[in-house]
Amino acid sequence: MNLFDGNDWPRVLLPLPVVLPLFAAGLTLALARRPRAQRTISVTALSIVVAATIAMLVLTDRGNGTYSIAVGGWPSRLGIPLVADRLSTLMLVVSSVVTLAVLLYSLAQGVADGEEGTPVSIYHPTYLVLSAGVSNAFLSGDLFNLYVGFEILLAASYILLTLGGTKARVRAGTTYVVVSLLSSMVFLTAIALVYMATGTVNMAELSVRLREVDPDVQLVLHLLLLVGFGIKAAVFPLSAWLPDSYPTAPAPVTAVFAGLLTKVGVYAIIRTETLLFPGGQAGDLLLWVALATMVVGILGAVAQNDVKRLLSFTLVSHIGYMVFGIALGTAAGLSGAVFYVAHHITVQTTLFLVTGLVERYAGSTSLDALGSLAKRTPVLAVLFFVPAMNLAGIPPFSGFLGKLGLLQAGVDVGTWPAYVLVAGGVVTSLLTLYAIAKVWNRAFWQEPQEHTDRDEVAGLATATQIGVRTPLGMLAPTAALVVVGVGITVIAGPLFGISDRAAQDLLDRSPYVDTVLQGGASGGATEVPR
Amino acid sequence: MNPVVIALCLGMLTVAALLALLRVAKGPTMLDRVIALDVIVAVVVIGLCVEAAANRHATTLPVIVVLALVGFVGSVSVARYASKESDEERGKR
Amino acid sequence: MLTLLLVHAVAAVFAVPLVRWLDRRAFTLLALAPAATTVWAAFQGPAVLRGETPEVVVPWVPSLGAELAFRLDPLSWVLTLLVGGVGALVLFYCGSYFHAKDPGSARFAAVLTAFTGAMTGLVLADDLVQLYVFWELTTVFSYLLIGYDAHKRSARRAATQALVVTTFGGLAMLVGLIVIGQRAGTYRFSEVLENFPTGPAVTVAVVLLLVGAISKSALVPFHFWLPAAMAAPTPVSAYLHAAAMVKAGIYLVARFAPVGAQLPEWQTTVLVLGLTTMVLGGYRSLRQHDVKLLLAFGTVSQLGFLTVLVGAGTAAATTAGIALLVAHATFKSALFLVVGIVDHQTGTRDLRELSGLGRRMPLLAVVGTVAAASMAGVPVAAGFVAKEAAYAAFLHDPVVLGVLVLGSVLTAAYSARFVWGTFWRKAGVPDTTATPPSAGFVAAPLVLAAVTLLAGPLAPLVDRPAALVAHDLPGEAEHLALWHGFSLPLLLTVVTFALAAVLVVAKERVEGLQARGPAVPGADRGYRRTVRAVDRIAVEVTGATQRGSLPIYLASILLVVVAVPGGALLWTRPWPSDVVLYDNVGQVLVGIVVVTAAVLTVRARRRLRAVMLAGVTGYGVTLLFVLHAGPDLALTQALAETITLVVFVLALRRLPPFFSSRPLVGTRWVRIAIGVAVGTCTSLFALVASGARVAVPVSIDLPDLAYSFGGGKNVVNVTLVDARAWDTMGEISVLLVAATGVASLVFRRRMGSIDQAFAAHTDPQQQDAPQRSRAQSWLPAGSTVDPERRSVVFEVVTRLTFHAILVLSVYLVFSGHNQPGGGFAGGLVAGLALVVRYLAGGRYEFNTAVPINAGWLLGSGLFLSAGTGLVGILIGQDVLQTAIIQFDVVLLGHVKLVTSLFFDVGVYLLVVGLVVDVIRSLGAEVDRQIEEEVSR
Amino acid sequence: MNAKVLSLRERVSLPMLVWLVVLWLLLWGDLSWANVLSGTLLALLVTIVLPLPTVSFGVRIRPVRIVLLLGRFLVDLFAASAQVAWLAVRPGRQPRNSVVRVPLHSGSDLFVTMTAELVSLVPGSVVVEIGAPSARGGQGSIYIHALGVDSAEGRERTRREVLLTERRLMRTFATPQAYAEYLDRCRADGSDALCGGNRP
Amino acid sequence: MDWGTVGTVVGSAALLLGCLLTLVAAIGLLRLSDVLARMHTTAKPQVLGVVLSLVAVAIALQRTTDVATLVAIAAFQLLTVPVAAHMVGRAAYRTGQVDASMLDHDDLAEKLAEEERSGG
Amino acid sequence: MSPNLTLVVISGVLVACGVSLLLERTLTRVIVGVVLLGNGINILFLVASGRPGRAPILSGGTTAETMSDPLPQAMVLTAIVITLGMVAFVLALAYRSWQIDGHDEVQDDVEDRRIVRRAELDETSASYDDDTHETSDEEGEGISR
Ligand code: NA
Ligand code: NA
Repeated sequence: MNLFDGNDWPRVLLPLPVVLPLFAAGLTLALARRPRAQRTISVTALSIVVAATIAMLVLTDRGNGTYSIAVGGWPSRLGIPLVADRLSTLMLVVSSVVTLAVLLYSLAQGVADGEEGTPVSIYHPTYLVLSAGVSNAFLSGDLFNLYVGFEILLAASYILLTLGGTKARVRAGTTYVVVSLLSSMVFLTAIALVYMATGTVNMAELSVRLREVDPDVQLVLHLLLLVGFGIKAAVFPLSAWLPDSYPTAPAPVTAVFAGLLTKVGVYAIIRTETLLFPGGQAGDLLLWVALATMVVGILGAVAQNDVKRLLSFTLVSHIGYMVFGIALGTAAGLSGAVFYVAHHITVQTTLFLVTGLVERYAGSTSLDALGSLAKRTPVLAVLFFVPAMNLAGIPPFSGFLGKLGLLQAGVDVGTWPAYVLVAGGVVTSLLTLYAIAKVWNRAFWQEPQEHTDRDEVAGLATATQIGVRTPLGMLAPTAALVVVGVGITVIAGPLFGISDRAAQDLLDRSPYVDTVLQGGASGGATEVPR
Repeated sequence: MNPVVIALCLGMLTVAALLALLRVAKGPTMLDRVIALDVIVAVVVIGLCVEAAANRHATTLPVIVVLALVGFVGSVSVARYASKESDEERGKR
Repeated sequence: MLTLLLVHAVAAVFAVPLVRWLDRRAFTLLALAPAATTVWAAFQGPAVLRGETPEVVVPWVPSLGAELAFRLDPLSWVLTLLVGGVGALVLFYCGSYFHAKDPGSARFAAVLTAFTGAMTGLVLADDLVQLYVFWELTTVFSYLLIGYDAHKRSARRAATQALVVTTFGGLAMLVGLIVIGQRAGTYRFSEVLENFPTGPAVTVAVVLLLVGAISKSALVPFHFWLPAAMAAPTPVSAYLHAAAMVKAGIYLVARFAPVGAQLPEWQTTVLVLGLTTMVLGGYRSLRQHDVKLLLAFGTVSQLGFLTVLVGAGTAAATTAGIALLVAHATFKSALFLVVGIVDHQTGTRDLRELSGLGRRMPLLAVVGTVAAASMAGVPVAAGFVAKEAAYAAFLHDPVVLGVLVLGSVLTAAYSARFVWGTFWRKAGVPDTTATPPSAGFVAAPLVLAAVTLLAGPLAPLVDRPAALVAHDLPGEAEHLALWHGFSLPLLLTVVTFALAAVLVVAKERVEGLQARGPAVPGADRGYRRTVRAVDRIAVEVTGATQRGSLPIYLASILLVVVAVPGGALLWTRPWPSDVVLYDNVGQVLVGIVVVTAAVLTVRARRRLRAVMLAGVTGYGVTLLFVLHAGPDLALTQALAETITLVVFVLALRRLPPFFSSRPLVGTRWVRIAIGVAVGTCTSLFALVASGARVAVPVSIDLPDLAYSFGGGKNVVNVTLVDARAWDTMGEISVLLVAATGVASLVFRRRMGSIDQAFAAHTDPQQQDAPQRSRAQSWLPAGSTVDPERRSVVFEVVTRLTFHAILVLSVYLVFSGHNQPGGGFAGGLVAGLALVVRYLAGGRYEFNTAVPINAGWLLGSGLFLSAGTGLVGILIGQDVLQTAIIQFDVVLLGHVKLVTSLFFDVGVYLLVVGLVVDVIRSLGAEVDRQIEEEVSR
Repeated sequence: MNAKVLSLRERVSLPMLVWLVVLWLLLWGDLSWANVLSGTLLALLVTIVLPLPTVSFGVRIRPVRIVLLLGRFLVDLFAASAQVAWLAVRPGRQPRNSVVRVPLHSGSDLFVTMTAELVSLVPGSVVVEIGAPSARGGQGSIYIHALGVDSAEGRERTRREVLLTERRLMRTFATPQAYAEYLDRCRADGSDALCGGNRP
Repeated sequence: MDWGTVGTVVGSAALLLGCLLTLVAAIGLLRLSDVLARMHTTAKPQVLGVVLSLVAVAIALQRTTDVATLVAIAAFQLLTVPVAAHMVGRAAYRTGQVDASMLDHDDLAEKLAEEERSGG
Repeated sequence: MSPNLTLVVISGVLVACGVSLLLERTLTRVIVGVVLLGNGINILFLVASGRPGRAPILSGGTTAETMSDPLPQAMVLTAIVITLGMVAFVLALAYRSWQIDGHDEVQDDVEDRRIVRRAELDETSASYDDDTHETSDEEGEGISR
């Protein structure tokens, strides 16, 4: 039968990004002893997912912008609706592409380093489950199922973070796991409270019912949800866990975490602010949170002496940009935020992958141990410089465009807090450049110097042989991601078009609500004339 | 069933549970605790019986079945790994 | 015009291979790119001079107003010529400047070419965003160019300094541009300028633009980066720091002058900073010994001069500005190139060491002198014409005029100092030995010198575009020409030279004076202080916020919970109208026990004690579930609680029985305080939330559909395996992952062994397991347990109950759809059966009991559950849609099969897999590790 | 050991199958062909997939005696419960106890187990150790912790009761020749006064 | 009085007795001196107490289905409780957690001592 | 819907106790804390499901109106199972960290402590190359090609 006749495609495509990876995960685990089979299965599965998500994005954007199905053909208010709108599909595309690239990278690394620290038979299923969890979070139209989605990706991330069970990873893993457990608890509490007040966890239904709830109670629920998501998105003061957790993991793991996981939190915040609690009661609060996140984060980066950690701090800092856009609450702001998310996922992942290559090459990521890489390995130098400048918001890269959009939105709003945020954003951008330049100076230009006080650096340096050739299998996906990052600049026009339309849909919630509430009962998707 | 009877039963069970709980807390040895835990499980089972008898429904029978199994496994697993404990260890809370 | 940029881009990309291939000769080839620009501009000349403005617009990001819009108006035309021409010459010059096989030269060539491209784009930009794009690009490229000698600390630092300072200005400018763009409703340069918005915001924006301009053009107080940037190779200085990049600021000022000059803020900023810079630069320049630095400070001075001229916003001043722009670009580049040659041939730039070069390289000396003369404003050279015009433009303003004269005096003086210092023979200094440069090497400066010399007599050529630029500016500009007759400007020129002569003659005394004179406050030191301060603040803030302690992180999160939602609650106090004390007395009684147990748990100092007390709360909660009519909950809770207890016992058996004693009792009270606060908040939240219930729960429609659509009587179970099967699928994948995680942590050897965790029944030691034989074995491997732990009673009972428990577990799965039970409960019960086997017979017994691979169980479980979803899709149903199949069978009667059962079976398998995995890891493998350590 | 893989014949044992099917029926609570069939299939499945070594139970069922046994057991249960309850709540000094060794004569794990079970079920006595009979060929013995037994005659009484329990069990379940062997052991042990009596 | 009332009365009695036994057990658990002594008391609620309350439930429900299940539960209890008691008691003895001062006489001690001598 | 005070209080206490255990350094305590928290939150869902009715099983004339709200029950079931998995994993983590350094106390982050120390000593960051006190390039010394 034709999977794509008329509006039947959502029935097929929407579940795919979740079901297929899980299916593959089961398969790969059952085949724990056949690494090659595992490799084939997971690569195939994720490739199909990439194709599916791209198709979804195109069909959604070309079509009526929002599609929904209810799992098991139940009425969506009783069952669990999966919703594809421009926002979620865009997120899905970016995340699936990044996930695939990182998988390829990690496979190459595994091959090169003889499965160093990445036990394959665990790695594949876990990684697949992670990607399923991320997709689920983006697709779910049900608050409790969103929680489940979070749990899926978190559980997987716990395992990936502690792979190999070395001292450092167990320590970092513990911090990460416990904080995440707490955040889940907060989220779960919020869900219970929401159900108390409304008697539903269906997000579309909620956006209708919450309006009738006593505004004071609304505020409490609203803020509690924001706290829960804020931890995941790592906004100040809920962000301190992140830089302690990510850097110790294997490079590809760090990369995919840095790129994706926090963004899922940001995504949830967007939904909270637009679908569940429109009207921005928390707008001003978020503005200041955004400022604090940007500034404290980037100051943290300036103070660091290790590339991975430094990047982790820039990660936190730049979450601030997205929150800034959300907090503005205008179409322009949201659009900028959405675009920035897409940009940041790609670039942050790329940078961590490159750092992984650097670590493989030089045996360390400490600025004291690194040096004159520009001379020793020009390829890595270029691969680092481009995304680094992109991150620092140097034009014409996507980072600049995202920032431009956000600043324009801020100036449009024109209130004094907005201008303060604009200033903060500019300062952050300058300090980011400064931090990046620091890395470039010390790691790529300056000669490496002897540092006796850095014992663990020495340990690292001896861990892997220095100056090893970077296998093409790792180089290619990284380069590909660099190109994608630059490519965003080229296709920025249409991309911003999508994010603009996404922002529009988010602000007038009717497309989402109507589609979901009318959908499902018959199974399949239902058109809502716009 | 007569509410007075139910009230009496519940009262006795509660006191029993609290006393057993005290033993779980005091120990001194792991085995004392596991014994006390067994009593608590028994209290739960009997409590379920009281509830079932009072409301004349069988929905909780599976729960009772399982709990009957549970007490056994719990205490055996602790007994299996019981280790020699010095007296001053027992002293501590 | 886009093509020009593409040419540069391509050239830049291919520069590296080209240099690898042709070595230095490649530069000549690359020079063609800017040369092409020049030629193209030259051909556009007539049109432009006719007042046409060729345009090209390529859309880019419409929603940001960002597009590639190029526009060639007179100002752009002039600058394009300069940028292209000088660029071409410098690139050509590089061919001789770099030593053969210089490893860095390839990178350098690429970046320099890219830079010329960026510069061209900058001066052609007709879109504010695009302007900023190329502006920043020039910054980045200059960073790379200045840092050419990356191994030198001074080079790295200068590069960073230039980067940070100019980016700072650039970002300020960006904000300015955005404000203007948003207010004007367009980012098209020409349109913005036509109807320029007004208002305080715009005023601020204009000032921000100036910040960008002066930082880029190294005006006070940002001037310091330019001299430091002299660490760059001389061609860079000649191009970036004389002709091109530093002119970007001037260009911006010139662009906005027509609108900006209306604002007093603009006027003051431009005049004050410009004049200060002009004087300060000249003053500094006079005391330099490094001739390159002398030129650098000279440049600073001239940039100040230029700013004043193009920023004044009068026709006359602007005309003069254009003239000086051209003049300066030509003579200063020439001079830098000359210094480059000198340096290249002699190896020094210190005028105290240089002597008698004039005789050794006469051609070079001539070139240098001519260029210097133009700089000094000696008649017939371009510099002269420009200065005359400048004087003329400010006749109405004696103060400015006076300062201009002073600046020009200094200029003339350091020009002289340059010529003297570089080429003259000095008393007591031995003649510098040096080989004369090749003709090709001198060619570039020669051309530039020629241009600067001829531009004087041919001034009218420059006059036309200048006039066009100044066209609709206030005031009258007299035409640029060599000779205006005897006029005040001419007189001033004479004065200028007279004073300059004095300075030159009395140079020793002047130097002495400067040495004793007040050291001008070092803006550079200010910059460093700032950077250091930023770093310190960063350390302080990070040290304060990033404590690295998990408890602190958790505490801060919890405090946020208390402060933010809790604060909001206490602020608004939407207490519920009424509450129920309890639904039945049971809740209260159980509550007492649970609460007591919970409190005791907190006080526990023994691991297992805490665990058991927590277990008590768990069983209490089981009862609460029953009292709330949730048999499925109670069932699962009881089982989960027990499995948890077993896992605790297994995992903790090796850990010390006591928690390590607490360091601080004080922090303990803090912990408890936070706990109480959070607990209270939670309760209050619950009160207000349920008080605010607005509608009947959606689940009111669930039961009927559960039977009609889901085909089951147990609504909860139907919800789990059908209506919300999506949740369940996710949740079992969580279990799967958790199981793999446990294995990966306990089987800490390499992958192979973790596979064993899943493969496990082929335990290598299985065969050589200890044998303590008995006549009759009740359990296959019972005989492997040491008698200490062995009990025949236990074995016999296990033997009798094992299969029974399994039957029970299966029963729970199948009855689950209509009664309490289901996949989870069933799986956990089966798990308990296996636990019993393990406890009774040890790890060998367990491995014989479970000949199946845990990974296989887990995997196939998820495979089955997710598979049912996929199948659903493929056969044209909704994902995880349930079918109810009913049929009659002889003897068996009516059979009703609900397909969601398969899903539940998947769940069952997976849960069993989890238990197997846990026992195999925390049970069997840990046993093995213990035995290993004992045997060691 | 798993080294030797059990054959299908070894895996399936009739009494076990019956017991499982009965349980299955008990659980479902209605006796239908469907249940019998599914129960049998399930029983076969679990016993074949997760096998346990077959053991010769060597028992014979005597319904009447079973009833008697149960009755006797209940009486003991109530009586002992009352005793222990009194010990537990009575004011004043703590009861003193003994660990008593009782030699058994059944010569089979199953009967030892049953004895131990019955003894343990009755409050006031817990089996703390079992000298397994077939361990050293010779006859086995169980060690009982008796609550509130603080005299030689008390201990004697305990032994007596345990031996009586064993005897009742043997009478109820033992096959004739197993019973005969049992009696021989008793005589050998010289405690046939307890075990005595003629064959069932 | 009819069978229904008889049932109710018997059932109530059974329940009360079961609960009482449990209470007594808990008291003993708290009062008695050492592990084994305490264990004796706990055998009761689990056996007699539970069985009694199961009887009560059976009387209350009176459906063969449920009665069957209850019988199964009782059987399971009778089978497993002694094992648990035995395992715990034995562990208590083996790990020297028995208060020797409360032992009037100990046959097992001699056996173990002899095992020691035979170097077991 | 009027909330059940008893349940609310119970869950509050459980959360309070869970939290104060969560804030401990010993991983085992943390896990126990998580267990308590989990139980507390599950009770919140009971509160959310309103007054108890009959078991949500369509037999013996039980109807949608007379039964307890089944939806929260389903959610709690999911939550219970997820918590179970997480506890198992974190216990393995505790075991592993005991294997590594003999206890299950959560250590502080080394890099962070370094920076904290620098902050206390008022030092600059390790990656900052300090040139504030050197002779400035203003006068051009130290410039060479
Ligand atoms: Na400090
Ligand atoms: Na300080």
